[in-house]
Amino acid sequence: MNFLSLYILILVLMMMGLFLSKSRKQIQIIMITGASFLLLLSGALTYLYLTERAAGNTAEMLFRADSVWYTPFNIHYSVGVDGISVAMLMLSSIIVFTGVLVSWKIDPMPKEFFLWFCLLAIGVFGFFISIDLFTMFMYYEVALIPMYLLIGVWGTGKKEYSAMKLTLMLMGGSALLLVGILGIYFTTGGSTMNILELSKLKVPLEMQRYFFPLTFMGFGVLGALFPFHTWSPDGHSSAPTAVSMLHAGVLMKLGGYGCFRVAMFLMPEAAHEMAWIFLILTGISVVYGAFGAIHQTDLKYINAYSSVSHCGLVLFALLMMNQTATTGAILQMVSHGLITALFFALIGMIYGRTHTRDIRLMGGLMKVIPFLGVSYVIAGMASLGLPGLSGFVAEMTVFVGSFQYADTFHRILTIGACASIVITTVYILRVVGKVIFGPMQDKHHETLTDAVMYERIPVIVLTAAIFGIGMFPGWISSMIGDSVLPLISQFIR
Amino acid sequence: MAEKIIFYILGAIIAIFSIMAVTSKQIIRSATYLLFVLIATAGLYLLLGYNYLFAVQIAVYAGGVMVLFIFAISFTNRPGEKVHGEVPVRKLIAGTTAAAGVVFCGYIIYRNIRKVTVLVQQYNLSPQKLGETLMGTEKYQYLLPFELISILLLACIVGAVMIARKR
Amino acid sequence: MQYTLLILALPLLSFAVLGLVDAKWKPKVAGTIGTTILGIITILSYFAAWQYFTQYKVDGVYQKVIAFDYEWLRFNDLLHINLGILLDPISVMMMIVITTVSFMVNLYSLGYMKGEKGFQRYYAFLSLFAFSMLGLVMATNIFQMYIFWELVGVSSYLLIGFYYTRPAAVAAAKKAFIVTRFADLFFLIGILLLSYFTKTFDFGILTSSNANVFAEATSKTFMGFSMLSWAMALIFIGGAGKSAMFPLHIWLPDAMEGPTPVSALIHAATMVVAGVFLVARLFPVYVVFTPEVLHGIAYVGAFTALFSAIIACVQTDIKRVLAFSTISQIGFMMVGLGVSGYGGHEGVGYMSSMFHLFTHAFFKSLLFLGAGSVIHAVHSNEMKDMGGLRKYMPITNWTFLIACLAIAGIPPFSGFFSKDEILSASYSFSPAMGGIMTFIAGLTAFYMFRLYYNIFWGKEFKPATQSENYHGHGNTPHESPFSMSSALVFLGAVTCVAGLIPFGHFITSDGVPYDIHINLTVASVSIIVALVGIIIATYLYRKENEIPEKLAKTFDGFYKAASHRFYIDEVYLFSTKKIIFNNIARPIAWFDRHVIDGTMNGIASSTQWVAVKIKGFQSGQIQQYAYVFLLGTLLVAALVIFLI
Amino acid sequence: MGDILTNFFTGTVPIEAYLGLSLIMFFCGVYGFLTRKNMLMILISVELMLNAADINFAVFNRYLYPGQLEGFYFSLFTIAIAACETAVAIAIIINIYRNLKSVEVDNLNQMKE
Amino acid sequence: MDYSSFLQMHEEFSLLGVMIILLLYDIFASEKYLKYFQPIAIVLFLVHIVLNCVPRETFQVSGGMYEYLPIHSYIKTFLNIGTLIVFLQAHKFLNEDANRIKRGEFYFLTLSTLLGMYFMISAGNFLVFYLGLETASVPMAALVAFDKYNNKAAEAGAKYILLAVFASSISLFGISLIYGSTGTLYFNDLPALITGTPLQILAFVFFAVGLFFKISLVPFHLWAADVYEGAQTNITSYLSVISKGSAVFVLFTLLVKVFASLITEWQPILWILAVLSITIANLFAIRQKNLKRFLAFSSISQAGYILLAIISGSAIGMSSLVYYVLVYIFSNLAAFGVISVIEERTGKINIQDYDGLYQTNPNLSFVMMLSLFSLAGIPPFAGFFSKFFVFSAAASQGFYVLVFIALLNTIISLYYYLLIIKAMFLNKSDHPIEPIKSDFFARVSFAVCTLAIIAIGFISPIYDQIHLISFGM
Repeated sequence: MNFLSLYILILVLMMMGLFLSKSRKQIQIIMITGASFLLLLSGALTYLYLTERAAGNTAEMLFRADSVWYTPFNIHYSVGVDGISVAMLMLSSIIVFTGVLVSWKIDPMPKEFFLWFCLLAIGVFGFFISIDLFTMFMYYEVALIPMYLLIGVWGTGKKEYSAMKLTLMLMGGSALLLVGILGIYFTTGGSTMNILELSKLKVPLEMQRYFFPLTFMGFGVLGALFPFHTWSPDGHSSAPTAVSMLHAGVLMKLGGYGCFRVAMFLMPEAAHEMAWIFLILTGISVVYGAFGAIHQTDLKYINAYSSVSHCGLVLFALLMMNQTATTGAILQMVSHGLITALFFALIGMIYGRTHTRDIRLMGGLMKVIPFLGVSYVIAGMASLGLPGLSGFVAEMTVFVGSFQYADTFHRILTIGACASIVITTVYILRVVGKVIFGPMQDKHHETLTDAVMYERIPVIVLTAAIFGIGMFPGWISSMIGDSVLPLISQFIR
Repeated sequence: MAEKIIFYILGAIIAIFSIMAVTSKQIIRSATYLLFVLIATAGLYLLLGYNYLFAVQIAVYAGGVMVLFIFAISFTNRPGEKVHGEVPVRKLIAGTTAAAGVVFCGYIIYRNIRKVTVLVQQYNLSPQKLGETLMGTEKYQYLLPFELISILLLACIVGAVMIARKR
Repeated sequence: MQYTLLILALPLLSFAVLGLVDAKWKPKVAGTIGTTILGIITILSYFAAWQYFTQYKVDGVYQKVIAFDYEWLRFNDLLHINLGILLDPISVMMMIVITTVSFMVNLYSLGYMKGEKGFQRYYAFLSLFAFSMLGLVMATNIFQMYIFWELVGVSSYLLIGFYYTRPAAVAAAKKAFIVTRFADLFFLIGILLLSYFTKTFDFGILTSSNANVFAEATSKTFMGFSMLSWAMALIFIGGAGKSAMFPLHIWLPDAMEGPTPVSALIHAATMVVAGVFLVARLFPVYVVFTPEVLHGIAYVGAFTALFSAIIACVQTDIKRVLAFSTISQIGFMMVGLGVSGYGGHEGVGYMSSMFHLFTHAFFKSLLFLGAGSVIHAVHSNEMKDMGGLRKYMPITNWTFLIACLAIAGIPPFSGFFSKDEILSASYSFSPAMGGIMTFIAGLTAFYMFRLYYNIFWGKEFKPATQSENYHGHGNTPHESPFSMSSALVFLGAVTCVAGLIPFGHFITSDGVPYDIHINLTVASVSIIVALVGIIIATYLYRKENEIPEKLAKTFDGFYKAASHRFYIDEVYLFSTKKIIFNNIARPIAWFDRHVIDGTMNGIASSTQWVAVKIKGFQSGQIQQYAYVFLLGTLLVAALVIFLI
Repeated sequence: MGDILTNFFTGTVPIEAYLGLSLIMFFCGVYGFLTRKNMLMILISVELMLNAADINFAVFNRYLYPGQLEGFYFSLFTIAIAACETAVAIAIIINIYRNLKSVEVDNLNQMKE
Repeated sequence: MDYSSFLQMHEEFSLLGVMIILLLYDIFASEKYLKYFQPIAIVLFLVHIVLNCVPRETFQVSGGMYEYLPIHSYIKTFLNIGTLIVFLQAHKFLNEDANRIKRGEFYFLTLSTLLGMYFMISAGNFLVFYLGLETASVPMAALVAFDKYNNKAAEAGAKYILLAVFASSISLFGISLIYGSTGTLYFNDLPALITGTPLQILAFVFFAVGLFFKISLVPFHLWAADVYEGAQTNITSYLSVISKGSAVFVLFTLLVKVFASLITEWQPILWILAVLSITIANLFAIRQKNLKRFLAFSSISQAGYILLAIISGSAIGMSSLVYYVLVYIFSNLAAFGVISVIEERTGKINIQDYDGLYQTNPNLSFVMMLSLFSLAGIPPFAGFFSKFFVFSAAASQGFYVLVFIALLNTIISLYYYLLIIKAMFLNKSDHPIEPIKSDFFARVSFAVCTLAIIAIGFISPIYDQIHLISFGM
């Protein structure tokens, strides 16, 4: 039993436990125990990874395990992690942990909710530990489908429409993706599905020209690439809190991660050739998402558009294809994951109290629910890239990296992307000023109660993580940067 | 020469009565025309020297199948009820398509079939050979399909009885 | 000098502690902790300054000392953000200014903010600000500066929006943050551009005047200017935003919605001069490699100074007057830098600018604190609610007067010395510049005394009753408590003597000490102009009379324009609300809903449409089925035979 | 003219003639299937189609591949199959008649779209 | 005259034995023993399955008229398992008073069609093949009309028999032309003689449409929806799963064994048909209200996906096809099982009747959901693996565009599958289907299907084994 497979094992055990559970109490115990184990596992993994690296292990992936699954297609159950995956796993377990707490009192049908939630988590964790194309794709799809029911049953607003739209669009993405994956597999001779080995083989350039855009867009749909982002606002706003958190926090990162790990890593030549198209698209994403957020009045919509903008920045930075920008992109994934999860958690809690998410109907909440108010301001500040919080570290790395090109095209795009931080400021401050500060809008809100224990823990955990990365970015940045280097060297060959 | 003339006669019967069978307004006439066609076909088999086939054609088709038809027609044909005529448009479309099919298939077949002008004469299909091939298990021997069709017949009888019986 | 790390660490600690415990501690405890810590670091920084100026002069040149350095974030092999402490004359000077004013404001706030809800929070924010501002001035590299630059921005945001239930305060905070952040964008781009060409963020390398470092940046041009010029201009825009240079000044007057001590600290003495400090920090680059940008800075500074001085003349909110005055004075500082050369006498502009920054910090915070004291007493910001307060508040009156004299440039108060140097530098740059600056100096004297008279003289005091924001209790105003007045007195004393500091001995453009010579011609002209200004003000406002109104009527258009701050706010409002919000954000939201979403929904509904359209195929008719079957067969056959 | 006439009447029947005949028969069946209203008539048309194929088998066997009896047997079995099909079909049609009191094919349209 | 070689046809003889035993038992057993009829039938059939599931060596019977390949054991076993599940699900239906008298016929007819499929699968000659085809379809028509006093069933029966006969006569005409242009009907001899003349292509097309009809590919599919709707649900499931499963296998065998030299012709044909089938069936499926019709269209589109395996014409295609059929059997039968249970108890068959099903019948909804997800190809259920392999098969031969179109269609298919999920899980209903307690046999079938849907994908030896053997063909 490989160390990494424990992730899946724990989740499967959780699902089994849930299946047998009888009461809400039992469900809660199972979930929190499991989620804590995941968190501990990620912590241990990070520690072990760093010690292993410090001990001089320079293998591309650590903690490898490999066993044949389907011989005819060379499908292996193959796992391994590098710094990027470690960071993403850490992020995922934090968000799963907090997500569990946020949905502590989920109603109705807690058992089913958590079953689907665990399945979603399996997809997420599985994706990050896999280094086999097939299992990656499988986990990717595993992560997509529970969304439908999670949103459809436990969501709010026009949930059925949103759930359907989200599922179908993401399915569309995976359709593009599968063609790409099959293309990669067969044009390299159909000898291996392992991405490490595939990277040493060469997809013929003329085939890359077809499969790169397919793969990139396939993952890009999940990464909210313009113009395939429209599932995100509706989906996020309709989803139940924990699902929004997991989805915006982790699932969208699958997109960026996949773009990098699969599309760009395996087809570097085409990536070079076509980067400009996608740079434009992602550049649009960044600015467009930010402008889109300005005009919204629903808290979740604002955050969803902001996610479009920030995830656009991830893809944007990846396409810059140098070490700094790529490191920044991964940092941005982690950072945005934490921030947006915090946002959604807070929005969920606020919504649970005020029963509205319309910013025009709220105001002055700082006075009655200061804990949530302060946390919201912190989340906002992190989102607009305040130094000392994770967003700044990520964005600056991205910008510095993106600026390493001397030509006007990249410059202008980078400047455009930089401009998004101003727009971000505008909409964040607009919300903060309207909802958290300002005079009370609704008399009923004066009797609201502040967060209770099980709500505070996730907020504190997420805030601590945001501060942690923001204050001491060195270790995670170098962990990611070191792992990015071998991948990047693929582009430079 | 006689052969050819007989063929022309049979051919004419087949062609004309085929068309009449599918255009006649009255069902009983249709059935009768079909009978003529089947008998003429049997004649063709005879002409080709397949006497046994001729016998089976007469017995099974003209005998068995036609009886079924006549029975069914008399069962379902309520006197005095007028059969609805066909829709002209449908006739036109079907006719055009069928004609196109004839032309198309005829063209392909005519262009590609191996032409034989001299037929091997004195063709004699002895009953012995027939028996051997029917009961044999070697190549070009047909015991297996023979057994198989017995199962098919059994199944069809069971099925038909099940459907047709009152309960 | 590693102990200087404490100067940074202590306020941060204070912020963290006060922020986390928030309302759990009594206000008094929080206030005491905050003030004490500021006191400690003030002492530490004085000690550091003494140590620096006495021990770190090598060959007559003050050295740059890296007291502490830590690699915080590595971007790549060349570029990395370090966090560290750089001690050089200007940073040490700034350190003193910041800690002193901060300490005074902390002290003052003990009285001023007494009983406010969120007192603890207020002190936490003050500590955060002190930390950020100190970090900014002690930055070893430009990126660290940017980091703390942002942090002071957010402290400013939080402090302006301290009264978060008041929409005006929230709006002002938002405006301040957005405008400065907008400017910061250019700063960031400037940094990126600069670092791309120089491969470093480090001030040590950037300010070494080493031409090799900038070789690439100066050789590449874009639209007629070298890349370095672009970078430095962009960086200056960042500074202009923070320092409220025209046209990015609009946030500062609004920022007066914050508590008055905050205005004194942030929006008068420290944060707003960050832009000046930034230019000063990169002065060697500007002066050696991009003099055209430096000249631009001078013009921007001069225009801003004139512009805001005119506006200041007609404002009625006393804090607004002070705000515009601040903008104007910062304009002076910018001019000082802009007209300066490098080294020796050439560099007198630089020195004078820093000197002015130094003195201005004290007298302007004194003014603000005095204004705060007044507001505390009358519960209003408006001049019309004041008048004749000299009887009720003697200490405030006297300290305020000292500050007014200082800013007006009357010797021997500190303002005279620094302003005089700027003027002489301007004259040596060009007579026109000198003339304008002198005129502005006169205007300054005029509006300051207009302010002074309106508060302390003029009509007799009537208790305010209908004031909107403060529900005045109608009591007669009285002198402020000890904590406040002690701060006033201390700052007043500093204002009196600060001008006598031989500033050139400590801070010059090249680090070599320099003796200040007072140019008598310039000095006498400026004194005369200042006196004229004061006299006019005295004539107009000392006693309540009709002349100001008449004047206002005479120059109706101009007066209105000036009191509406020349409609710049409206222009901004128009361009943000009408153009950006209505013409970009709204269309994008529309586009997203209708075009992109519409496409996606359109795909779905057209699929449905096709599905409805083809339902006739499945007619239930056997013969139709057979027909399709046959046609399919024939077509497939024909297709393969004839086409393939 | 005489030659043609002689040729027309002498010698063996060309294979194309048989094939043409079966083709006409087949498509007559198709036409009938597509147009007739009565289900029994449709069934009659199907008989024509099957019969046409039978002729083909016999003719090919006799003319082209006389060595073995493949076509012959195929015809033979097909006749039996046709009988089976007809039997079941007629049973079903009678069942329809019992249910709907009609054997018109256009009445079979309860289920569509 | 050596008949001993016939004895090698274990599967057929064993099935024939079951049929005859059941027929005799049905005829001669007294009323007292007849109530054990169904359990006995199921046990006998189970024994038949167990006896015949192990592949043997390749052999020929009757000079190549019947040719056994090891893979046949697998496909036959899969079809057997499917049939067994159908029997389990039909148990309740056949125990009803109206149908009790006909259950002997039900079993006999079902098994005879199965026997026909056996012969289709193992045929080595067009004659045996054609006979098998007819044996598989003519009794099937009787089965479709099984519920004979139901107008819909009668209509379905008529539609099926008429169109089946029409298709089979076209097919027969095609076979005659094949014979005419090659001179033989033995599969082993044909490849050398098929050279790709237009006549052969025409013959091939005429012949193949008969199979396309059975697989119900667009545009030869129009009967499917009506027949599926009209026939009794268990028979529909048999028709849509077993009959179709055997036909696709046969199509593949014929294409690669007999018509291998026409590959340049049949690949484009299949390409077009696959695209048409998937797309048009999906478009129709979107707006169906009746679940059986809905599944009819869904199964048409599934057939389109199977074509992706066939079109590759490679060993990978073969194994992924067999695997697909296996998975498809379980997935579709689970769905049909749920429908039949509900229809049996409540007579409700429309999608909107399923509103709020999860609240009242969580287990049935769960089974339904699994089957639909599996049909839609969602991991970790078996359908995902089978779809992936099928796509791989097509992609391995460079049919990327086809794969792409098929994949885009999975979005539509996911949409309509989700509509049912939505009805069951999301929608609320004022009159939900009351809680149903399904009978033991149906529950066994659900358990088997559920287990299979969840587990098959993860147990790679199943696929590996199929693949191992399909290389031998």
